[in-house]
Amino acid sequence: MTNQQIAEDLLVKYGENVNSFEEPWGLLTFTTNRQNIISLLEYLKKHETFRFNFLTDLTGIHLPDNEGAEFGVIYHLHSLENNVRVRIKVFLSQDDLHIPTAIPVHASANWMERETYDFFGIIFDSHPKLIRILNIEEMDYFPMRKEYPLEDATRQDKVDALFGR
Amino acid sequence: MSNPVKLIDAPEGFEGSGFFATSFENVIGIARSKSLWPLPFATSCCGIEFMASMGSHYDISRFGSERPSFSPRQADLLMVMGTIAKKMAPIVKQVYLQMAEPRWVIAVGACASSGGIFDTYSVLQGIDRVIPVDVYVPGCPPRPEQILDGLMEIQKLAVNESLRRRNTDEYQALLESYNIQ
Amino acid sequence: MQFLQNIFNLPPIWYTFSILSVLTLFGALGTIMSKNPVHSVIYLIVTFFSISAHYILLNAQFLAAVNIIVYAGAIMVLFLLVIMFLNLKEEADEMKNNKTIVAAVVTALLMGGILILFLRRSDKQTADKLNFSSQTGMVEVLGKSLYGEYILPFELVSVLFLVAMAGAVMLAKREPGERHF
Amino acid sequence: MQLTNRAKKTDKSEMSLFERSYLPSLATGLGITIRHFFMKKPTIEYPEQKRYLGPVFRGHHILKRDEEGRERCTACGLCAVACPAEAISMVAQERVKGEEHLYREEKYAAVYEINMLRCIFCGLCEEACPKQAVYLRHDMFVPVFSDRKDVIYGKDQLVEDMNHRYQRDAWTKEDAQKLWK
Amino acid sequence: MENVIIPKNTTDALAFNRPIVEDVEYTTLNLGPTHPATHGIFQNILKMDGEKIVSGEQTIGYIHRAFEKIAERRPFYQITTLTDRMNYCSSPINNMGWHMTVEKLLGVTVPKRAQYIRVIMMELARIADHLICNSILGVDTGAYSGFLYLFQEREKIYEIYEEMCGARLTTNMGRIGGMERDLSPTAIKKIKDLIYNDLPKTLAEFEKLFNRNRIFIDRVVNVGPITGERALEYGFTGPNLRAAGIDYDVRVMEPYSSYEDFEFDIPIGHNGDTYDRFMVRNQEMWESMKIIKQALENLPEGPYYANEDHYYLPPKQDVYKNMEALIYHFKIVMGEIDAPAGEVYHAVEGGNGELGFYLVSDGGRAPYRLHFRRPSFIYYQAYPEMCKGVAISDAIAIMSSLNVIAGELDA
Amino acid sequence: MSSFVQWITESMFLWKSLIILVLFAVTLGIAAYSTWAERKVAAYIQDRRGPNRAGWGGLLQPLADAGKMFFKEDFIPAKADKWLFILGPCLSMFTALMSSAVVPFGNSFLIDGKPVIVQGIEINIGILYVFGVVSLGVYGVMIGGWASNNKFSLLGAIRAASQNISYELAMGMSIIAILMMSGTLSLREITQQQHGGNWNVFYQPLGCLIFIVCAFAECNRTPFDLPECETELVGGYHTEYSSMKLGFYLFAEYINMFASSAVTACLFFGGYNYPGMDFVQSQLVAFLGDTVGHNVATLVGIGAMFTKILFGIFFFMWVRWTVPRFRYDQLMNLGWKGLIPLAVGNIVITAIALLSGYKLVGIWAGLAVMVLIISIFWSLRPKKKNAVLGA
Repeated sequence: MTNQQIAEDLLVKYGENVNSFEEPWGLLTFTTNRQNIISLLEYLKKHETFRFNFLTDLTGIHLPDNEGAEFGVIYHLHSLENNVRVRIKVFLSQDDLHIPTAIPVHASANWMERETYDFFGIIFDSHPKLIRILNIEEMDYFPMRKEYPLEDATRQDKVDALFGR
Repeated sequence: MSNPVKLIDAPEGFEGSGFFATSFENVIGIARSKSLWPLPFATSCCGIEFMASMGSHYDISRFGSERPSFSPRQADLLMVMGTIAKKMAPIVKQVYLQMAEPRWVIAVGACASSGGIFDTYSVLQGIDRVIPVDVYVPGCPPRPEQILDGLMEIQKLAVNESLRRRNTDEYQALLESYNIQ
Repeated sequence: MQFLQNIFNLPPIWYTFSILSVLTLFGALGTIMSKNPVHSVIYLIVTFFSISAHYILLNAQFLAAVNIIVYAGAIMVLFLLVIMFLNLKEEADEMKNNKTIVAAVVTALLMGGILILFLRRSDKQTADKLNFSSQTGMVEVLGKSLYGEYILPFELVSVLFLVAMAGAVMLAKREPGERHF
Repeated sequence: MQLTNRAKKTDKSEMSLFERSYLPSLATGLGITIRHFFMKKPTIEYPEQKRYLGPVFRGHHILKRDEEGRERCTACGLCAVACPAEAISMVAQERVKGEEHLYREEKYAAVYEINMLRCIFCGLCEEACPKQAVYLRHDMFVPVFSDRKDVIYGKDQLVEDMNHRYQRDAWTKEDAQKLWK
Repeated sequence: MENVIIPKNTTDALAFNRPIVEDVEYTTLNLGPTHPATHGIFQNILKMDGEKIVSGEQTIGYIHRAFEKIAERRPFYQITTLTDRMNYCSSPINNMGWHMTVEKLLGVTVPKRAQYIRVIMMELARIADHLICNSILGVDTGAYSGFLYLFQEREKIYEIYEEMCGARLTTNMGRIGGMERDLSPTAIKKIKDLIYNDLPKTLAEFEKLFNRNRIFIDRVVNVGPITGERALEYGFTGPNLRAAGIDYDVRVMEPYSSYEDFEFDIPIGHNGDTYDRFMVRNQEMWESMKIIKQALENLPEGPYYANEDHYYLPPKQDVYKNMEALIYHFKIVMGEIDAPAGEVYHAVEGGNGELGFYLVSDGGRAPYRLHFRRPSFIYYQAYPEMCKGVAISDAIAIMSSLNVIAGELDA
Repeated sequence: MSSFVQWITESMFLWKSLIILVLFAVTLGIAAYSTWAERKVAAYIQDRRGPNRAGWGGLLQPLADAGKMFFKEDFIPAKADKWLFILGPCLSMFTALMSSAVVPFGNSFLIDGKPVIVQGIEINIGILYVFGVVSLGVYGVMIGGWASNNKFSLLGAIRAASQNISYELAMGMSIIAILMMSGTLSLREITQQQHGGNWNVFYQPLGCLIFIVCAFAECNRTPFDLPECETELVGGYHTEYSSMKLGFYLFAEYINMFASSAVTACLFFGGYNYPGMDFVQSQLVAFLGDTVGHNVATLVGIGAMFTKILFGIFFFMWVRWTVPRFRYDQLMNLGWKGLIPLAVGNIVITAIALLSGYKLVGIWAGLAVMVLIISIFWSLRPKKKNAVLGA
């Protein structure tokens, strides 16, 4: 089973909805949209030869310069039996940060989605409990977005006037 | 015992012919210093080093501190080890409030003392922003030797402190500055 | 004055007896009057204790010990356990119910009247000091009479207990397939 | 699901009746613990005995001088950049005439401060220094602090004392490697 | 959801059309965040019926330190200080995993000797990790002595680290392109002492104390079992997945750092209960020892770092004399290495499972986005399901056998 | 003067009080140093050194702990039931101290020709007394745990109660066999019957085992330390206690250990009897005269008793630092399904052996038969192929 086969199979099944196929460092990467992501995950999981039954990772990314698709959700799938990984990306626009949840397909997506929500504010529709997971509940911004600072404003022992910063 | 072990010195007092008196406070101070039960508030890496200092090689029990009391009521010494995030800060304060006097606090490691490398939005920049700290132990994580150094520093404090530490004005002022009571 | 004199002239055992009686009554009243069920149980334990002491006064050491072991030590512990489990709330309203109070008073008066009647009619026997055996109430005598004279009722009672135990086990048994923990 | 041909099941065989009686494992356990009871203890009596921390232990910082006693640091700032905790800060100054016996390079650090509570002792500053000026001592660690004011070490605490020079087997890893042969 | 008021006990009954019989008041027990058995810091709010857990819910994030955000501001070589503090029980694995990710991005080939040294260090770290986990399971079931017996061996591993890099826990011993230092003869001697003499003895003793001890077996067998399928659903990896009977091991599936050269078995369990997790970890320590033995025996000669001027710091003497070396030195320390743009995912077998690094680089000095796939974070989700219906003692045994490391959990 | 001495020697009451006081002090002293010993034993078992900074070898450690605890802030939680919160530790301490009153620590001292027994009080239902007091011991734990108004404490209290009741039954049954053999309830008489090396443990190995197991459970020691197990319930019933009230709880545990070691020694290990005691006594009498010789022999006996007690305490600690602890339901299973049937079996075997007239041989043969029967039943159970643990 090669990346080529997977890509061809997906193109037959999903056509235009999967695009931008790449192979950085041998890892098949492609983009889809949020209407198809859940059925795609399910298809890959149930497929009798591919069997991408393991959701390795789910995370977000913020690309502020990428007009109309500022946010990305990135899924890493692993087919344990064939030992092949794929990476699926879904890009979302800043104004409409909604994407369906992947919990029905992979239970492990639960916390990873909550983490992504916590960091980027991406809303996973029909997630059973989409609240902040790592940060305090009272937080009013999404810290991993590029516009927010890293530092704690309360640090006192740092003197920026001195050389080296 | 082959190793040279320093015994506690007799407390300073008035020595005369057949007459030895010492202030009661000193005796209690020494007793306290030899029986500091820690509450290991271990959150991360430094907690593992605390385990090492409980282990056979460093053996914190030599100082009479091997009984970790996880109930704050029974502990004398709050050892905050590891990063304290802002989410955790109220809990640290609550644990401190639940402790019975006399109580001491060690901030073990860079994170607890000052935030360390985690100068971030989520990490408290040193626990002395929420509770008064008596001893800071540098290192990330500190070696068990350094943790023991910190403990010995607390022992020194305990010996020299007045019996009713709570009632002194400075201590009250200190607590007030942290909005305790 | 004569009355007081009489009191002072009483043998010491009377003092013990009176103190114990007061304690017994105090415990009994506390049991029914305290609002907190846990307090009630503790008063009841006090009552059992003083009753055991009465047994000792009556030279029934075995009975006293068994009373403490079985009633105070086991049954009341179970009581307390159940109360702790159920975590009963203090229900003060029920106490104020008029009907309950009236019923209680009537019952108490009736019981008291019956008791007094019985006491007045019974023959007052004093201890026969000459034929008194100090072994009465001791284990051996008790054992001999239990396993000799009263063997049948004794065994019947044991069967009764066995049935009760089996019944309790049957009632408490969980549905098949359910894990105990 | 069989993914590889290297899988090996762990032992989970059933207990024999003897093992089920608790006794064999209790006996072996007691045997093991009593053997440890009489074993030699690896404990280090810390404040009296100190352990060799290894040839490259990363402890207290030191600003080296060269053989003639001149400071090696040229205030290039690489250490501050390399510091993940941003604990190092410095102010550079041009060397003026007459200071050649003090500073080796044309530029030197007028202020060189390390926040010891921020520092995580990762050794990146030592590695980043192109002049071999800053080192982490292998024989000494930073003492504990009882006051927040003492934690920033200036040049007075960091620069090497010519009377007690810091010695070490090898100043770079390449030298150390030569020593092994 | 909060503003929708659902009357108590009605929805359920209406849905299944049966009368409401259940009116049990459950007690809520707050396990953590400072409970002695939570080791690191997380909170479990348990609904209890007597001693039995009806349901549980976790709150985490009590030591959230924003690793991913920091990583976006730090040059590649400084990120080791973060990874070291992630799973602090086995920091060299994280450390090496991160370096391998960067090397993959930069296209650096690491010499064989460095790869072998890395393997040795990683396996030592795995042993250290499993030592902690298994001995803590002993502590949580009430036997404290085994913990201290094993901790002495851990202390010896620390000594080896110290010999290698000068620190005990947060080692920071790898570099992009190799190792910071070579294995010194003392270090080799210490490793040999540990692997051939001390550790096997202590471990065998520990196994004697626990493996067939009925009290221990009763405490852990059939406690918190999880099937292989369910474990995969929940994203289990590492020893916890292997205990459920699935022999997934990154070292074998996608060998990195010359793992393909070594001969070792993958211990797997039977039904994924606490005993299986314990036994799998125990067995893995023996396998790790086997790997270290092989690596030591076949340790190739040669350099311990790649000959890459752009990424690996030049020797100090050269910096002093050689202009080119000085420039490289400055460039590397300032973090101005020429990284290609692209995205890399690299996984290593961490102490707790597949530890993944998803690195997006835009060619700048720091990662554009760095995401850690932290095994503890992912599998800790399954905890409420695993502890449903068990006693509180079991819940604690399950928790410690899962080996949730707070630093890794909360990032 | 002589009349005063005469008065003292004649008034047994004074001597009795003296002995009670000494026993009391010894109990407290041993309990205090048990805390030190516990820490040292734990340390040595775990390859550590243990407290050694407070005085030589840490010998002042108990004093330091006590000094600290006395002057620690006394804390009554706001929601706690104040009186019961105080009553809990008091009851624990009280019952713990009461239990060793009937234990014979030695034979008797001859004072002016009259024997004064080395025992608090001699009552003919000594064992029942011990049982009564021990069964009350759980109240301290229960009341304290309940009054704290803390869920961990409550769980600890509930565990303590059910555990103590369950194991008391097995304990009582294990003793019945002894009582059948000795025919008395008095601890002194039971001890005297084990003259020399004729210890009950040789006749009652199973009973002894059950009794020791139950003693562990009654003292809440590992592997039965569920009421206070640290990793599950933080501190169990004493989670909310600070200062000396906590001290009382911890202290009571050590006194209980002392008392149960003493009772075990009396019941099964001959108390103050030791092999060759007659020879020693006769030699001492021959050398030192009747009175002094007898008294010195008694002292030696007391020494033997305390050796046994101290070993018992050491055994408690040794086991604690070796084994893991049970789970609540397993503990109950062991008590109700394991120990009680075994104890009943032991009673039956003992009865048969006593009736047959061959005491020693009969009991051992009976035990062998019991083991055989159990093994046969075990081997006849339905077997699965490739069975694994717990499947």
